[in-house]
Amino acid sequence: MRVAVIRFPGSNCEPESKRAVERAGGEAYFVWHRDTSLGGADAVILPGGFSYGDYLRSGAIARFSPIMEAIRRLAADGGPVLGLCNGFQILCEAGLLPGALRRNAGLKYVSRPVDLRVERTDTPFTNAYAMGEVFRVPVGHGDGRYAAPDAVLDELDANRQVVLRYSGPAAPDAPANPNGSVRDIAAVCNREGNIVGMMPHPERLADAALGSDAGHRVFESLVRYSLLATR
Amino acid sequence: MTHTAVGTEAHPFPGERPVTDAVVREHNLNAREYAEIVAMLGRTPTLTELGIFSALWSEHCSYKHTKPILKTFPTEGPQVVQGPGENAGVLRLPEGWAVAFKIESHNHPSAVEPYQGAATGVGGILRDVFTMGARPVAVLNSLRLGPLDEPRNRYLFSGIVRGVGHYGNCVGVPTLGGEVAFAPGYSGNPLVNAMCVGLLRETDLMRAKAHGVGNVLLAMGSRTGRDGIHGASFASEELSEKSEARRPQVQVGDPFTEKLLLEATLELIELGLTVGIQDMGAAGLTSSSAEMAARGGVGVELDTSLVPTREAGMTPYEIMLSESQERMLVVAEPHRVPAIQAVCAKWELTATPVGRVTDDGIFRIVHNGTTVAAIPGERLVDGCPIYYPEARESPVAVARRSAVPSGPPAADALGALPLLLADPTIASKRWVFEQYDSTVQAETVLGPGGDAGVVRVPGTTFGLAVTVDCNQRYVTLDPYEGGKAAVAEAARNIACTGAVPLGITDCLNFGNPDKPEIFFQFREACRGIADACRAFGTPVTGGNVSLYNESPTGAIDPTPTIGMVGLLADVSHRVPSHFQAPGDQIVLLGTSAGHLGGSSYWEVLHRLVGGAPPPIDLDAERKLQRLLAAAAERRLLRSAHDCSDGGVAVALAEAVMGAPYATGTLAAKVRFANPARLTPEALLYGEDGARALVTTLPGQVSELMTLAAEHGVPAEAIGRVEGPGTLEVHLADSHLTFAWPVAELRHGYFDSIPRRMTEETR
Amino acid sequence: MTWRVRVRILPRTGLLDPEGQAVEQALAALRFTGASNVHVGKAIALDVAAPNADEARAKARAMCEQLLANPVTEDFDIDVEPAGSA
Amino acid sequence: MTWRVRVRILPRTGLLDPEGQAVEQALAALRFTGASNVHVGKAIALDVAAPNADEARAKARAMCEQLLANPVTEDFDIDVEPAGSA
Ligand SMILES: Nc1ncnc2c1ncn2[C@@H]1O[C@H](COP(=O)(O)OP(=O)(O)O)[C@@H](O)[C@H]1O
Ligand SMILES: [Mg+2]
Repeated sequence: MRVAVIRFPGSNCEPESKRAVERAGGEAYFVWHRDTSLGGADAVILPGGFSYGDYLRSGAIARFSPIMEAIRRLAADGGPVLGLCNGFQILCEAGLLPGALRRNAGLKYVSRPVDLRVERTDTPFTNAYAMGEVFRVPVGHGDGRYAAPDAVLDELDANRQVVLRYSGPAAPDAPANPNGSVRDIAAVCNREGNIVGMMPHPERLADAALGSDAGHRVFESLVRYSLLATR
Repeated sequence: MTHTAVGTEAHPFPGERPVTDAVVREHNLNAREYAEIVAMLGRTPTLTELGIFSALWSEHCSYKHTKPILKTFPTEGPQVVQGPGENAGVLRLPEGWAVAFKIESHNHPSAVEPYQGAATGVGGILRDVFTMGARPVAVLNSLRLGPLDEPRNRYLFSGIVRGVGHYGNCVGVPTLGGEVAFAPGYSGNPLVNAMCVGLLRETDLMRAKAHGVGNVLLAMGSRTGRDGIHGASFASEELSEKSEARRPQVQVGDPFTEKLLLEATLELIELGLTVGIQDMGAAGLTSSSAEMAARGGVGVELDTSLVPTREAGMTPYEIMLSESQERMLVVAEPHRVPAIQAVCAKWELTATPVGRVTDDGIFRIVHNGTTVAAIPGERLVDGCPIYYPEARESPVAVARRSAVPSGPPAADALGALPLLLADPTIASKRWVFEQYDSTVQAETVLGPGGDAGVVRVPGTTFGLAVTVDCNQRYVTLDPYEGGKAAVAEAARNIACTGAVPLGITDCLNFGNPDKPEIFFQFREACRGIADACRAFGTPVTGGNVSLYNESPTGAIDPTPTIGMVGLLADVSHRVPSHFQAPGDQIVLLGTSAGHLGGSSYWEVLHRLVGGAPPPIDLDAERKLQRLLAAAAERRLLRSAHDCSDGGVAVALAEAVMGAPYATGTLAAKVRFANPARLTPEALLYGEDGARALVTTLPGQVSELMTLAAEHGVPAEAIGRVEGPGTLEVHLADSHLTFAWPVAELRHGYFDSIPRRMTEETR
Repeated sequence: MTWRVRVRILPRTGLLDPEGQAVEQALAALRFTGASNVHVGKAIALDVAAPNADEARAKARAMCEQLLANPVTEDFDIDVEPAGSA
Repeated sequence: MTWRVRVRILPRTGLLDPEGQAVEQALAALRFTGASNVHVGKAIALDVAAPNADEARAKARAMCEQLLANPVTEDFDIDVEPAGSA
């Protein structure tokens, strides 16, 4: 499994995303946003951070990067694509995922752990979790409120495109949903299920030495998916 | 008639104002300083030169009031790679690693424009660290504000926190800790101190020195604009109505460019393409070029017409003094320039040659072929007169130290705890650190909300513990003991995680040093810091002085903030601050003398900031630090939390309420023998130093007690952690029992600041 | 010729606008009575070179559609006037 | 009577506007030629009850000075028209 981790100017979670893939037994390497080829990647991760400083709207400028064309092609062929935080924002801006990520309802950046309920286990990024299982990883974002017109939301539910929902409460005095996302949506996928975007950061808690590796299975899922796919 | 020194002719830039007495005063230079300048040059300075002197001879750059005292700090030790004098101090770590760290203030800019002021403060300290070749791995912040019932203070607090947060978040450096305190003395003059910690391979250390005659100076990063002109001298005057008029100078931060600058700088250093590099911080191009030249013992010539500017028609004066953010000055051999520019281009930045290293020792500025400034470089940097201000404690301060409460407290010993926990200075700062990314880089072992933050060094099993601390109430009441206490508290916080204190950086925030009572505070606090650092073997590796923190209502409380780093030999030995599970045994380490002078209890319950603060026993502190590290290494500690503001009762409550996002709460049953028959108030809320509250597994209590005895630390097993319910404290001597429902305590503690901040207006 | 173009981008009606709500509440707290229906969005001002106002507007519309506004959540409107007239 | 008030808040000239710069560069990368001097700020739309347009404007100005705009870093301008006319 070769995973391209895209670096946009202002990305900042690419080293830990790469390490998380490697810890799961995959091979990962950086691809600069100006490149036009993914270098033979089987899968792509758009990492977290502040591409272009989040100026204008998070992800709005990055979606025009030259590498996006290659990502579209890989996705159209069914290749797994994961957007984490800013990567999710870019995928929505690029129209590869439905909806948009708007300013948090609390109007502040929010950095804290969240509890996530797994709503789908047949994506390349969640197949190592159990259906309905709840796991805890951090969020860190200012623009994480998932929003979409009602019709789109109904369609998402009908097609089971919601992959993770905030579930909680994270503490007696901290609400489950950290940002006001509609219907507690934390992660969605495209209709085909190969493109997944999530606001939380599983890559930040994928190493037991830090106290928990609850996010590790996102990457384990990807490696496992590739083994199943090639069999 | 004096003679102009050879090579130091300079001409006024066409159209610039002639230098008159009024213009000299406007530049915050006194008659003596101006006379020195005229004597040094042998002529009247040009306006550009006057501006340059004004910046470099400001307190911020010259340390003219404080140098002799700063020299008394211990700066040496086997772990020191780089002591004071560079952009950041550097200490040695295992396996070839080193840590670069530094703290700096951005008080005045934050008073004028809290969001940008705080943001650019973080930007500046990040640059100080990455110019050393270190990758920033943690940011900390120490904030002081006036009480939150004033709308202006809420506005400042909210803007400052957003600014600190946004900048660090965007650059991708976790903010791992900090402190916030509220006191009336900071209304109108908030403090924003930001600390950055970075990691490097010791062999890659880069120093900010220019050498090699003929080498090229390049301006790298953002274009130069008219923002922040005279920031260094602005930082060195009292805030007044006039400061309001200085608003157009506000510097705007661009963390996006900073991130690119960080990556490009580290790449340049890694590829060995530079001779020296320094950020353009306070006094911008002036201080970066002059200080690099002086360190290298060379001259420089800059052509300001080559500096990329944001606006047309900027004068050399403006270009030299601009404090536009996200700029670096690079010194390189001429043949390296294309390679440097290629690295910059990859990171979508520019690097433009703007000058060269010369052999005549002159700091020379030309603009379109006209020499507008020519100053002997070494004397420019080192020639500022040094002042030895008078130091005398004010009678008011002496009286305050012997004050005792009059009248009854606002609540009895039972009611005091919820009041203390809801006091904004003690209450949870979750509202603050929830706005700071604390997990980016995925090396966070202990995040904010405990005693100290801990990050793992990538690819190793060891970690760094980091904290910032200062109890300004103690310093106000007794500057010497307060200075000691600040270092002791920092070391205790580090030790509670299981780490060993390594060294400090300090940010000395005081009022106007020309007032004897202020300079007394400064001198005594520094003496306390120096003594504590000597006792702990934690050298001072650098720091920052911020004087003139005064507003029309007076000086701030003296606030020498201590930033400390410690080494945790194995991150699997880390100790959290909060209780872990029912059944764990609670042990109080250290001696409780029931000292209430200068306590939070007196402040909150009696509205009295008075009395003598607890004397700090440095030997006892040192023993406690050693014990905590040894116990952590033997995995005897399930949790450890130091006793500071609010004494053992607040420490117990904090430990029992749990971590900021603990899903379930715990409770505890505690019994104090109280052989000294302290009053319940003194026992519960007294603030003696050298104490920590720890828990251990039931089977390990005796091993812990033995270890404590070996280390010479008194220890008392006082109770056990229980399932959810009440915190119960029994005093054996008086048969008094206090019970507090933990959920209620937790609510008061976590809700205090958010409740006050719901209304955010200017 | 150069045109001063000003674009106003506001959250699409019907979508939650927490920032607008927060401002509305803050205005009330400051005792500004009679302010309602508050929405907060983005203002963008730029100079556009174009032979006439209509083409400047068309250019600005294309910029909004492709970059400046998000069609899922935002509406925009455009003002054009000769540069230097304001 | 109710007035539709639109406030445009832009960074004060001379101050760095990194967001404006980023948008300007993005427009150029998208081959929108001839766009320059780009600045990004905030747009606020609200209904204000006032007896006449001048008072609505005065009210809006006070709101800007006290809450909506940051006097240190931003300039603002105000449009007023009868509500429902847009
Ligand atoms: N400004 C801040 N930024 C980040 N974290 C903070 C800040 N203020 C407080 N904290 C967190 O809350 C913890 C407790 O703060 P404080 O009560 O000052 O602790 P202590 O007395 O142990 O120094 C700090 O160690 C830190 O982790
Ligand atoms: Mg502590």
